[in-house]
Amino acid sequence: MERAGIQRMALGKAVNAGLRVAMERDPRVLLMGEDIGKLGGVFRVTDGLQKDFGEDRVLDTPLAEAGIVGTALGMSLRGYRPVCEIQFNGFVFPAFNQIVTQLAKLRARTRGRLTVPVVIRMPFGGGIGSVEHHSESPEVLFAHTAGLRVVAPSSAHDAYWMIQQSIASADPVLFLEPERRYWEKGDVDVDLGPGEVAPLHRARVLRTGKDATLVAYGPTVRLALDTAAAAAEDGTDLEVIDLRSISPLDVDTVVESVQRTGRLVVVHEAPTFHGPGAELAARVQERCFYSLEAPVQRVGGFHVPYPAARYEDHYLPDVDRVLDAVEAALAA
Amino acid sequence: MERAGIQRMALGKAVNAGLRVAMERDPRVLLMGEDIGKLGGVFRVTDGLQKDFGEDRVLDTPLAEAGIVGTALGMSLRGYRPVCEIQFNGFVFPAFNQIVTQLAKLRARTRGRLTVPVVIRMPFGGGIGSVEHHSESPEVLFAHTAGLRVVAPSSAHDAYWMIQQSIASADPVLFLEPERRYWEKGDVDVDLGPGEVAPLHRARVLRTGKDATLVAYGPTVRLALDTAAAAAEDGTDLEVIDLRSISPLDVDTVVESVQRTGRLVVVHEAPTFHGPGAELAARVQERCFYSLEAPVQRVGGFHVPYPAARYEDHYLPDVDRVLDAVEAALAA
Amino acid sequence: MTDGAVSPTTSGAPTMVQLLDASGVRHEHPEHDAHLEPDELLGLLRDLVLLRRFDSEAEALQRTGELGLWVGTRGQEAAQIGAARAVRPQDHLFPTYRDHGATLSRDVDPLHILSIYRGIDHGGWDPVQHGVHPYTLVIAAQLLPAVGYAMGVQRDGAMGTGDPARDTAVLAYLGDGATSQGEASEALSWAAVYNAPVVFLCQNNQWAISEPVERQARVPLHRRAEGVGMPGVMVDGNDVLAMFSVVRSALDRARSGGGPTFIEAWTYRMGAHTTSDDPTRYRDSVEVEQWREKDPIDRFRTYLRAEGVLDDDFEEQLAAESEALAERIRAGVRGMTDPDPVGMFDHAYAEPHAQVEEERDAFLAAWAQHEQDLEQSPAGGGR
Amino acid sequence: MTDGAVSPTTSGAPTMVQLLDASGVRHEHPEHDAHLEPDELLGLLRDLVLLRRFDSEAEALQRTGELGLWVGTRGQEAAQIGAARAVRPQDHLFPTYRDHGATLSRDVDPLHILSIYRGIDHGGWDPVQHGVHPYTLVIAAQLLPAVGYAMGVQRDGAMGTGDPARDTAVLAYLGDGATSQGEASEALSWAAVYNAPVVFLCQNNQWAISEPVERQARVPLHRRAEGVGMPGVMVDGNDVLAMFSVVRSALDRARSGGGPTFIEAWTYRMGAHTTSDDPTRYRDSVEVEQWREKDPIDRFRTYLRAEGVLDDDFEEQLAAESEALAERIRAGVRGMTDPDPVGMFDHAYAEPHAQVEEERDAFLAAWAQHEQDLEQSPAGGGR
Ligand SMILES: Cc1ncc(C[n+]2csc(CCOP(=O)(O)OP(=O)(O)O)c2C)c(N)n1
Ligand SMILES: Cc1ncc(C[n+]2csc(CCOP(=O)(O)OP(=O)(O)O)c2C)c(N)n1
Ligand SMILES: [Mg+2]
Ligand SMILES: [Mg+2]
Repeated sequence: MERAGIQRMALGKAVNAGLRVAMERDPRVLLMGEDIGKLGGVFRVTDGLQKDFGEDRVLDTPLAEAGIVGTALGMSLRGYRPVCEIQFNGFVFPAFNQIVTQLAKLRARTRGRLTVPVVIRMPFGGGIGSVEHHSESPEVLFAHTAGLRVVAPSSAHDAYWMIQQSIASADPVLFLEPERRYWEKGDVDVDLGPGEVAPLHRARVLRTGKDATLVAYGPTVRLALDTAAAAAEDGTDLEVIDLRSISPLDVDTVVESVQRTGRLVVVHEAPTFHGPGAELAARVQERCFYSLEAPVQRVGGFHVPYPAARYEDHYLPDVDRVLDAVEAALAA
Repeated sequence: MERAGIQRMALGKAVNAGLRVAMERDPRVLLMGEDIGKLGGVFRVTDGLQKDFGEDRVLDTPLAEAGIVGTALGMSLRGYRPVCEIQFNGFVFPAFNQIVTQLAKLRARTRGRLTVPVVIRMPFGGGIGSVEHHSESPEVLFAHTAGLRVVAPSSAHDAYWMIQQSIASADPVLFLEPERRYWEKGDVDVDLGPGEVAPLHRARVLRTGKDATLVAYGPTVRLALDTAAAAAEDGTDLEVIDLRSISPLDVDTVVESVQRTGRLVVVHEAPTFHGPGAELAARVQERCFYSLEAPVQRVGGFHVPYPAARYEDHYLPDVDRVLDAVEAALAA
Repeated sequence: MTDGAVSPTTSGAPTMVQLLDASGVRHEHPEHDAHLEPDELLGLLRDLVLLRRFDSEAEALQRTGELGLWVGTRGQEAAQIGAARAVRPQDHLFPTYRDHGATLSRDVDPLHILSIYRGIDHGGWDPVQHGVHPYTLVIAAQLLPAVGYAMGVQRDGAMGTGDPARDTAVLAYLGDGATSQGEASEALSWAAVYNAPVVFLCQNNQWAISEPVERQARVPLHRRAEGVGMPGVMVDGNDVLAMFSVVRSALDRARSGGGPTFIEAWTYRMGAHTTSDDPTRYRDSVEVEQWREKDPIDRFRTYLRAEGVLDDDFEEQLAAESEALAERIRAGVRGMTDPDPVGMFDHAYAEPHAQVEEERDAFLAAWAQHEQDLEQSPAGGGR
Repeated sequence: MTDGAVSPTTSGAPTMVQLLDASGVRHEHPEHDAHLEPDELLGLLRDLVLLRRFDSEAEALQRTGELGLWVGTRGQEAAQIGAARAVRPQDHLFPTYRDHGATLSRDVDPLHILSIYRGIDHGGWDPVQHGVHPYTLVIAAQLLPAVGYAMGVQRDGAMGTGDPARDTAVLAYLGDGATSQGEASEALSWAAVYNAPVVFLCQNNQWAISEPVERQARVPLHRRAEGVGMPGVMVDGNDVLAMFSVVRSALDRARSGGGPTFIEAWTYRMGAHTTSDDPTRYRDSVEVEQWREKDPIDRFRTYLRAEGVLDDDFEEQLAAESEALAERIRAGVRGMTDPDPVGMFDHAYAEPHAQVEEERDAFLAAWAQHEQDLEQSPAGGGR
């Protein structure tokens, strides 16, 4: 039976729709950021929201990321639920002190007496041919920081629901939007009831397979699916898991899969070195020591500053690189 | 034959002596930081240097970490070699933007035309019963950032030489000083010639053993040695490696050891989750897949903000926790 | 390379507001006044004296090893107490680690402050109930949250209504050193842009650890606020009456919707930066002696005696009260027990986090195992 | 909640320095003057016109897909060219991504600017040779390095010697939006504290993408500098003579050891923020039209014509030169080849880094393998 509530929309539009629902439902939800009002954000993710909710709820802020996060934190103490936009991933660092020393720690500092439900939205990843600082994947810096949650939708459906779940969370959440997927359309089931939406931090098996497990999140999920399709042509049957959350990590779902396939390849755009795939590799080798038939392979960015746009086809993981890793995993 | 140049000194004093040598040798070496002049730094690491080298070379700066790193970067462009002190590990975050977006990237940005030989010294780790923000181990945030080097001495000898090597490096270096080891004395061979000093990024085998390999750096090196001593009493023979560098990582030295022992335990104070041990685990499981007889074990901090001082005995890895991990590795 | 041009009388700076001079003589001021009843005046004295006693007792406890660290308030009592008296219950305070006068004024149990410096926790009070934020140790990091809180007040409509029980202001504390942090400037600038009901109280105690204020600025600190379009006021921070009056006007202005104010309270840190510090390495005892002449409590006592408000009876009562406070503190601190170790896992997150749960379980299991090992080991000494 | 109180004539602000009004009439100014010979004046016009042509050509190249992005300078030519003319060879510039007038003035090949926006590199010029730092895209992040550079100049003794070929200053560029960043405030404050030979040139082009300057400040931006004890000067940024004169005085002051200055150049961004932007979403065409009346090139032309300095011959020559520049740019950009991919590994570090070497080797091996696979595959199409 087809559901009535299926709507087809682009990922960016789905975030917008999710924000709108959250704002309609709860007057304490505010949006803060640079150029998010009249302009609707550089990616138009907040398009139309200031017009409909007013300048008091959609704040075009001064050009200062520490200010955005710091004042959002203060507003959350007064009962508001601010959703901050950082315009591009490379510009989150002026806010790093507020995020790491205040937002992440305030609850522990007060032994639970203060709650700071602030969401920080941020486009991440590359692939849009942009100038410096617009294509980075700094998620592990936040995932390593206790007190924060870090999630990344890969589809319009998840974007729609995960932004609402992030806003509903009592903890601060870094909400990473895969910028090169903003325009990718997908079906969003807007009619799900509370119990029907997947938990925010649960990984999702997108494709079952028996030969090896591919794990990805955000922008590399499509890449993992494309790789699985290419591998299928060669008769290799890959399982694809969308991690969806980098902190916490749903290791159980991955372990369950690896126990069946015996092989794991983790794919992300973030540099591999001390990157997010390392944690998964470390945990899986520990929990699947006897079922792993080959070492966990990682495919990610290189340990160099994100290069100029004309290099990025070579910098970013692509189907060939993932296939090479799959081959390595299968060869062992 | 005993060498003439062996001097016994505390680790903090060894940093001081190394700074002094570097400043004597090269008038372009400058020190910058809060309270490093008359006070000699809160840990007295720069004691006496302003008196001897003057206020133009040992700058008590305004209370602003972004300012310290940002202006140091600018001075390095003018040919100076600034060594910045961040007073405590938890206070590096206001400088994060300058470190990550400028210092780390300027060389790549200019395709090698600009060189920014800035050293950032910082006490790290806990165990001194201090208040909030004084006991953290944020090294992986820097190690994941391409363009930076990250090192940590564990002994007076290494402190003396590694600070000089860091200053001599053409790349920006995060120099992490294990704060609870500042007062630990050791023999420093100050008479080594250039070829006799171990390369800055080479790990060092401190104790050979055949049953398992323990890897540590900075403050946990002593812990690893203590654990090895305790294990020896039970007849377990542990190899201990001091990593010395977190970026780059000397994986070869660890792999060579694990190929012999078949077992690896990594010990650091930083939280384990997405922490520095993950990278080592990921690389070692890949390169030692057939020689590993047990999964790589990690012992580190927990994924909670560093707790108040009266918890830290329980928060920090201790001999018992490391022994548990060794047992787990041996049991498999 | 600096010219040390920082002083309250630098040209361009407004005159420092002073109602009570260093010898306790009362002066008139065209804009500021403090009409207080005798019992209110005595109340101020009481708070000043108790704060000083609290501080010296804490310092003593640190010396005997009961506290890991102490951050003293000596010399800054008038700045803190005068300001605190101007605050209303609905207001919210964002103090630094040194603002014990602020914290105590919100009926926070003194032991909740001391537990921080004993290493038990990071502050045991309820910030919502007491209207005072936890101490922020990262210099200036409390300021943007304070402005955000004030922007929340604004959105709540709890400003400019004319209802004294409803209109709310935020009091954000900072030191002279803190003015150098970029976040401090951002906070001032945001407060001005949004016209937020916040008052910045900068206690210029002349030193940031070993660095004199000339290291932070060439001109008086409050001019930084004027640079972003907010009034900057300089006040004698050792004059409790001037402090009360200046802070009250600024809070009133904020509550009424008039916008933020920056107050520079000219004062002095008489003691060490903390008990870990050794001020003899960087400052002159002559300077300290000069400031001792300006002691905030002595001058207020002199004034109250001269006015006939203060008598020996009150002093005796106050001495007894101080003694009782000291006793309570000593006993309380000595009686503090270490927290349950597993509590460190409890408040990192409000909602469950898989890795934290896993670590907590492993911790508990290892602990149970070690307890068992200990029991079984013949020597009882563990491994 | 803002009152839009930002304008060059806000009370308390100094009058805006203007030597040439919007209709090209020359005015006297008590402090500022610009005695320039006819060929110098014509040189200014040439730079203005070539910058505008460079900009419009680059914009056109972006529209045809040859550049990924373009950040335009239209409307800000006088601010950039006037300032550039005041710079000496030994000075060092720290521009933003929009300061092409600054960069070109340092004899940087225009193609080196365009290669950034084509995605070839982050700036191909040699910063040391040309005395101009690479473009900094993180708002305000170039300012503290600029101050540090100036502190280096100071330590080198290349300041206050009286030798015009030796005394050096730093010119640090920022936008109106950038003034909100904490790092910008820190930079101003450090410069003042250390008396560093740096001049801050803030081009207040009224907008930070979609946000008007009132979103950043309630009072004129240069007052922020006065707040830390540095002179703040407001100048008509569309008046090339005033810009030249004001920047020259400030640089002279810095070079002589007189300390830093903050200059607010009142100008306007006539085009979109970048070619990715759509200004019709947030601003009025009326405002744009009003500023068109103040065009910096038109007024200067009018003045030069009136003075008899400019004739048709020169205009023709200049038109030809513009055309040649445009042609060179078009051909140069179209002729740019993509960089060798392996080059991305080359400059992350000055010295070898084990993991980078390893990644580089693996990358090369994989690439060689794929080339081989491609050759061997019958269809030649790879996988
Ligand atoms: C961001 C940051 N950097 C450094 C420190 C270390 N530190 C603690 S107190 C202090 C001096 C603060 O001076 P001031 O703001 O004048 O306050 P005071 O202690 O005099 O009350 C410093 C540098 C810190 N706590 N936070
Ligand atoms: C730290 C940071 N935050 C956000 C951005 C995105 N951004 C690029 S330009 C810009 C506006 C800058 O305005 P202004 O300083 O006035 O300079 P203008 O572009 O007008 O020359 C913004 C917000 C950035 N580059 N850096
Ligand atoms: Mg102070
Ligand atoms: Mg602008």
